[in-house]
Amino acid sequence: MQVRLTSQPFDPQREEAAFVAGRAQMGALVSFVGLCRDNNEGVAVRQLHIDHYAGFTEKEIARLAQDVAARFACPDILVVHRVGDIAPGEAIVLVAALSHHRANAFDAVRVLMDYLKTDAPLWKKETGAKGAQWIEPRAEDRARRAEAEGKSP
Amino acid sequence: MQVRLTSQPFDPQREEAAFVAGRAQMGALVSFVGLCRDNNEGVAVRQLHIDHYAGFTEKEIARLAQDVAARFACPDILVVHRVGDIAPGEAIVLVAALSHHRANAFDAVRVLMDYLKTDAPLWKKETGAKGAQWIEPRAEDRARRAEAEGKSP
Amino acid sequence: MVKLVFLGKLRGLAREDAEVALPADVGTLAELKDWIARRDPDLGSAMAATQVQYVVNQCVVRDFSLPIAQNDEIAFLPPMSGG
Amino acid sequence: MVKLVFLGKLRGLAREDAEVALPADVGTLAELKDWIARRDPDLGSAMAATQVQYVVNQCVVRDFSLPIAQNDEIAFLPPMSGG
Repeated sequence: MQVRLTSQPFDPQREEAAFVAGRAQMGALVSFVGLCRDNNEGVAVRQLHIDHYAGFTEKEIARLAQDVAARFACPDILVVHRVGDIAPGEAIVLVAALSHHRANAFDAVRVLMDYLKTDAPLWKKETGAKGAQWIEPRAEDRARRAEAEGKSP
Repeated sequence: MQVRLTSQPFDPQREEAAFVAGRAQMGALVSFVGLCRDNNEGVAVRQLHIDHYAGFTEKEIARLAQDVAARFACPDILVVHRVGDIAPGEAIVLVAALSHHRANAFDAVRVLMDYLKTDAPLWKKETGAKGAQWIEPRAEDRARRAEAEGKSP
Repeated sequence: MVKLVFLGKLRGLAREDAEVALPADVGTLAELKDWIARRDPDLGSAMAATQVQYVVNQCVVRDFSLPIAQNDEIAFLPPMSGG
Repeated sequence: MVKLVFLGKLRGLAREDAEVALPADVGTLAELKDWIARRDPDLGSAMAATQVQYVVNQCVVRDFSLPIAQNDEIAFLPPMSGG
């Protein structure tokens, strides 16, 4: 399991390639990439800023990943997450999982993303035409998180 | 929607990067890569061969992808599938989907993979220590396919 | 002349894919199937032992009384193993 | 001395993260919270208006009667917006 925060732009496909290198015998690779959009519900976004709590954020994300890895018998998980200032078009997050069984890899990536959306100690601020605004978690994400909690492997 | 069969090795991460280029405003990219293992339930695999019916196979895969795109409101789907001789470690299939909503992209990739496993006009032959053997679809894949059929978006 | 295409495990059992001239009494898919089994017993028994899908001019066909036309491409698909 | 860390929207309202010397009568988390609100009313009302999680030395703490020790790092986390 690898968890990394970075304040620099990263290339999600390059990260994925490095993650899978030499482990093709796993058979199944699932990945999710979240990208910084240039708008949020029609309002232009110039910049995204993600605040984090150094040390604690990494530890909490690793705990969530470990949880998911155990639950779906899928120990090979990679998380790369941007923090700091992010421009539209850049990758915000990459979650990837390798498994012998594609169902486990799909479940692991999907549920870990659900967790990250609600439980990762990260705080988003969007700067657009109307100025800067801190984002609160969406009811939709909370609901999905609650559902994920009940999902069996 | 893009569907491509290739008899040459391909780099799934490079394909993904090209697929997402200029479309980061979609926000969510989900991908699945199926890799040629060096063994099947413990028996060494030296080579995989995938037979296809030129023209028909592409058309059928495109039909399955279109189906999934409509069902999950996720028109941006990429399928790249190897045919011919494949060595262990090489990518067999890439399915990727871009969407504004990650749930739709996850569903689209997962269900399309379920379809491909049972309904794509492809025939696999494994060559290992015990010689060559044509592979029949697994009961597990048929069951998953039946389940996917009933899954609502 | 019609073109016959055998896929998967049938491909190895069949003669080369080729344009073949059918005898005058082979006018439907059912008759074609019987003719293949007579001409090529190994292929015939392999086809009898599995579920074969018939694809004529790239369309799946379930009605074996379908008449065969000149230049048809007729494919024989054993169960697919998927991607 | 203790270190105070404010995250997200609280960070902008707080003074710089810094080592602060607490008065002798600030000995628990509850007392610290009140002291911050007296010292910095804007930050105090922002904290009162939202659900703040307290993290002491990188562990989530729910008991506000917890005594504060020298060199503790105490963080104030508004609702997370996720990745």
